[in-house]
Amino acid sequence: MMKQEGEYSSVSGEWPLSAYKWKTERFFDKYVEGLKRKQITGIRCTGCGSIFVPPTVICCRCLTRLRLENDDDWIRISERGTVLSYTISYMEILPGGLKERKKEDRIIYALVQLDGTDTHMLVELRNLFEEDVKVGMRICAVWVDEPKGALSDISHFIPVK
Amino acid sequence: MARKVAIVACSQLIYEKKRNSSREMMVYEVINELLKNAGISKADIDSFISAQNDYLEGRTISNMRTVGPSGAYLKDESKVEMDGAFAALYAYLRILSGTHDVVAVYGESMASCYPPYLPMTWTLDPSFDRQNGFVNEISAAALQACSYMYKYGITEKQLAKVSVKNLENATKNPYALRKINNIDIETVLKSRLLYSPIRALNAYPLTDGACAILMASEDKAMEMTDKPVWIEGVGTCHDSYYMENRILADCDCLQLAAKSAYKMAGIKDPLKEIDVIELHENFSHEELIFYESLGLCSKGKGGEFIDTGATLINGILPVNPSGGALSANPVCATGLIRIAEVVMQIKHEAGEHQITNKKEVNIGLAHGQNGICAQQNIVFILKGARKCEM
Amino acid sequence: MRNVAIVGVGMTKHVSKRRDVNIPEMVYEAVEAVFQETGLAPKDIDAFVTGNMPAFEGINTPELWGGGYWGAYRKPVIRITTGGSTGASVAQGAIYAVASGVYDTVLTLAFEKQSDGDTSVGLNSTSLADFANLNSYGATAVTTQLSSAIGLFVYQATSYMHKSGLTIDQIDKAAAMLRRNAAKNPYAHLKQPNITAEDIAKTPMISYPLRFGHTCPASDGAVAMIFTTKEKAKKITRKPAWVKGLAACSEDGTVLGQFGGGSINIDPAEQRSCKFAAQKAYKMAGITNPEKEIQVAEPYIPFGHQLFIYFERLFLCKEGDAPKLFDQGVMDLNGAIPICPSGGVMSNNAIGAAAMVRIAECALQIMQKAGEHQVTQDVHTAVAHGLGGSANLNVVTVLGDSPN
Amino acid sequence: MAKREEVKEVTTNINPSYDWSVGYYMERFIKEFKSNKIFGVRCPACDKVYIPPRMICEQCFKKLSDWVEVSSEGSIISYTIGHVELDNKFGGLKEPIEPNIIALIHLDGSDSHIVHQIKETSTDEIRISMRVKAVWAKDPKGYLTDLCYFKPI
Repeated sequence: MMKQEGEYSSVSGEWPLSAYKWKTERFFDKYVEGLKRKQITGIRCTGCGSIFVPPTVICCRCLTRLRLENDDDWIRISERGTVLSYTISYMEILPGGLKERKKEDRIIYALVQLDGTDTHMLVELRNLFEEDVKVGMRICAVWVDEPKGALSDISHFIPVK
Repeated sequence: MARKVAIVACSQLIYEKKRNSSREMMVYEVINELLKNAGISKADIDSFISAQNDYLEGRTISNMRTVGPSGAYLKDESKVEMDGAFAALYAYLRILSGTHDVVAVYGESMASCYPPYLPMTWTLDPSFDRQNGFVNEISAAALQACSYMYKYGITEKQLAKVSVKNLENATKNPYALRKINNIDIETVLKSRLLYSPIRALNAYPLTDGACAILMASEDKAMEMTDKPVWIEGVGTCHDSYYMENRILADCDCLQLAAKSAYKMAGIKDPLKEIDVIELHENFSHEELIFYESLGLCSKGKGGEFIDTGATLINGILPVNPSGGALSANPVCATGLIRIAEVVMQIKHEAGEHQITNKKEVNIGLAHGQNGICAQQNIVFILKGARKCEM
Repeated sequence: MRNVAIVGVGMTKHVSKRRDVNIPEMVYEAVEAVFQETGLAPKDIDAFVTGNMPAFEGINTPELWGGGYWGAYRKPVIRITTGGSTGASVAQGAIYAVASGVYDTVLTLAFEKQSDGDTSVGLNSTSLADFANLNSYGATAVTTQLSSAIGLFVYQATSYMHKSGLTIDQIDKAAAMLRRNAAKNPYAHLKQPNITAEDIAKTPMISYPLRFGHTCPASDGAVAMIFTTKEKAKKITRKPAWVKGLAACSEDGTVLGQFGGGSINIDPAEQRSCKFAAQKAYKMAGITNPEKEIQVAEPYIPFGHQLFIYFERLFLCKEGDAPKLFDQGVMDLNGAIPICPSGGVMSNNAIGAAAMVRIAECALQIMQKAGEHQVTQDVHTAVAHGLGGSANLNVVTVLGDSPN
Repeated sequence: MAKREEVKEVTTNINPSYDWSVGYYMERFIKEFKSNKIFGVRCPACDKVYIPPRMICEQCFKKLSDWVEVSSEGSIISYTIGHVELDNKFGGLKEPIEPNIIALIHLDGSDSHIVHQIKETSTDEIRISMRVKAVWAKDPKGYLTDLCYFKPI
């Protein structure tokens, strides 16, 4: 329907993305099974030896399909890692625009490379002052009390004392 | 042109209604198949061009996540958001420039992922046709079919013949999706009526699939294969959005595209000189119109032309021996499949659907299209054995 | 590669909302401008290469609707799209089209009418499929943080600051410089002639270390360029700009991989694909010492910190030296290597067009047609850059004042 | 080949929305519907009158500004009977309540063909070159929907 907006008219419509059914390989299945046991697991590429955490299904470095079904390719990963980069979220990014957070509600997000892996993952960092977060700092995972086999089983990361 | 460009390998996956993998894995598989067929590794490829459409993928920047699976990691990569045959054109331009020697092209889409037929309605003027809701790719094709049939006295039976021919050919194509054994005109005329005169078997099937081809400069091609297929000519044309500026019953836009491709390849009498044609016909009437636009017969004679049996797999000029888009139509891959199929015919590697009644299949035509009622067309002339003289 | 000349540039004035025209009508203005500039008409054009960001405006392949408005009726049209780098990828498509010998004169255009859509949701739609998978496995806050461009590029900023010692103050200064440059550019959107680093420093922090003043606007605008052969260029303009080198390079997406899986591109600031592309383009252009041989650069900078990153990744100085050189005024309009004299993407961001505008601006500098924002020194060689995807698609084009 | 359960289908509930400027030409065209009038623009070079009106004559590459009222009567160039219709939410084809007739219509006084629906006729009667006329909403508001459908004269 045409509507008037100031001097000019416009018509509206939408992109029904909710009608799309994307398909993906279930590379998180074994990973979240591990999380339920409070274990971080990664998958090793048989082509180049890269270790992926979070897992994935194709290694783009050497163009190898990772063997999700092969238990031997899944390996236990340390809960500790190094901060590669971080941000402190001062504002919430909402579909309508930006909303400022209260100081106590600010969140520190970090890209962490877990020891022995070739990838990074995005995590939340707690238990430190904003000014103390540094690239290169050592951090470790904190689990939820009752893991249920979901990505949220790792609650957040904290600095290693 | 300073250089010559050949197609050295191609790959297809079995077309499916609902493929059991992610599209990334589908890309990975079709590229792996290509590397295997060409006997090379991804290190040998300079550049990757994909044919993808973000509205079919449900993702903006749809190539962002296929860089890795396609082998384009740390390579020169780009995306043509059109039918795959246009991506092949881009690869061809890159090689001719002398800046790239070996280029892989792939096209893909999954109809089981996107809401069928809707993405094409989003190409329409949002303030008129899209709001009105009367135009979609099938209703527009029906208006074209009706106009064509009325103007030239084409019958529904002649439309059905296209489906029968192509779907019969498809039964011998291991990749084809829609295969109907013992199909006859009655089967087509009894299939579900969608928008008159278009019935289910006059229209393409919704398909998941991907296709890839490997193109190379002359020296590289000669290293890689003893059966290069040369690109002799290419022509493309974009027509008006508005129906009155196109004469629906005559696809002038394809005629112009073919004219420039013929000129480049030195083809004077396509009917005599071309050995095989693979058309991107989304609907069966399109194939008849395309016969005329390509100059295989005069205007209005598409119906008579199919009646002669000339375009059957054992006819004088087989069209769509693979089964064409009526047998499988993964949008964005379809034009590439046409190229791949012509290449297979010229290399005598088509297997059960190989044309056998000719001494040799040496010159082929592959066609791709984009948009409602074939608004954009592209024609490739491919040639085997002897090197092209230019 | 045969010589390819840029003989004309046409641009619309970029603004936040062009509600008075629809998409084909807006793009026509850029096409009309380039035809006026060159004295050419559609009959002189052999092919069109076009593109914009899909999904931002909700129009699938807008060429199908708009092609005729732009002179493409019954001509070859190729549509290329690669995200933020679209404009640069489109222009390179046109360069290859001429270089190939298949087409002599090619009109290339890129555009975005962001006011027709919701840009934040548009950007979001690059990754909704990935988020959908993560959410189906119970991921929570992390995915929502990522659903914006700043949510991605901020990790580039922190990582680079750590490596080079870049400070927020310097990002403030860079942002102010770009906005001041834009004030001299008649086509720019955000013009703030008197803005200072202190003004930028007063803008609120969105996501540390990036403030509101470090971010780009959303613009409506279009750009068109005409590329042609050496022979034809002579008849059109006295001083064309020449394509000296071009390359693109793609790698794995940063921060998130396919369907939320791991990515091996672990440092968003490293930009290996940019370095690869730049090396290849320089080699083609016969440039051995870019620091000395390039007089102006237009990197793709939607966020202030990227001025420093891409100055280095385009080899305009040694890694880690950019902040120091910035303080010395090297990147100013009258410096040794002015960066984004146009004001850059920070001041002018019609996404699909933005990366082509970088090439167009380099061409204007070489042709000495930039007007008020023409740099002080003579420009013999210029480099333009485009960035797309999840900071993983890089496109580099080198232009010069003489043919190869 | 992966087993079926190794692939997962995932979805979102976010639907980006758009608000397209219609531009001067379409705006006037649609607003004139309020007085049940159909306006086109004439090309100064080839003299063709286009509806819907547009800024450019593609063939002459001329800017258009000469407004002309065209008739709301015309004839059918081509038609189709829709035994299916498009599902605008989920895509794919669904059964319509009754078959609907969609036609390519040439309005008198114009050189254009527009696609619209035909009502108040039967699927047996419809034919090419049939004369039709516009049926307007009872209470036209200057919307596209004011032009309800065409019916045989």
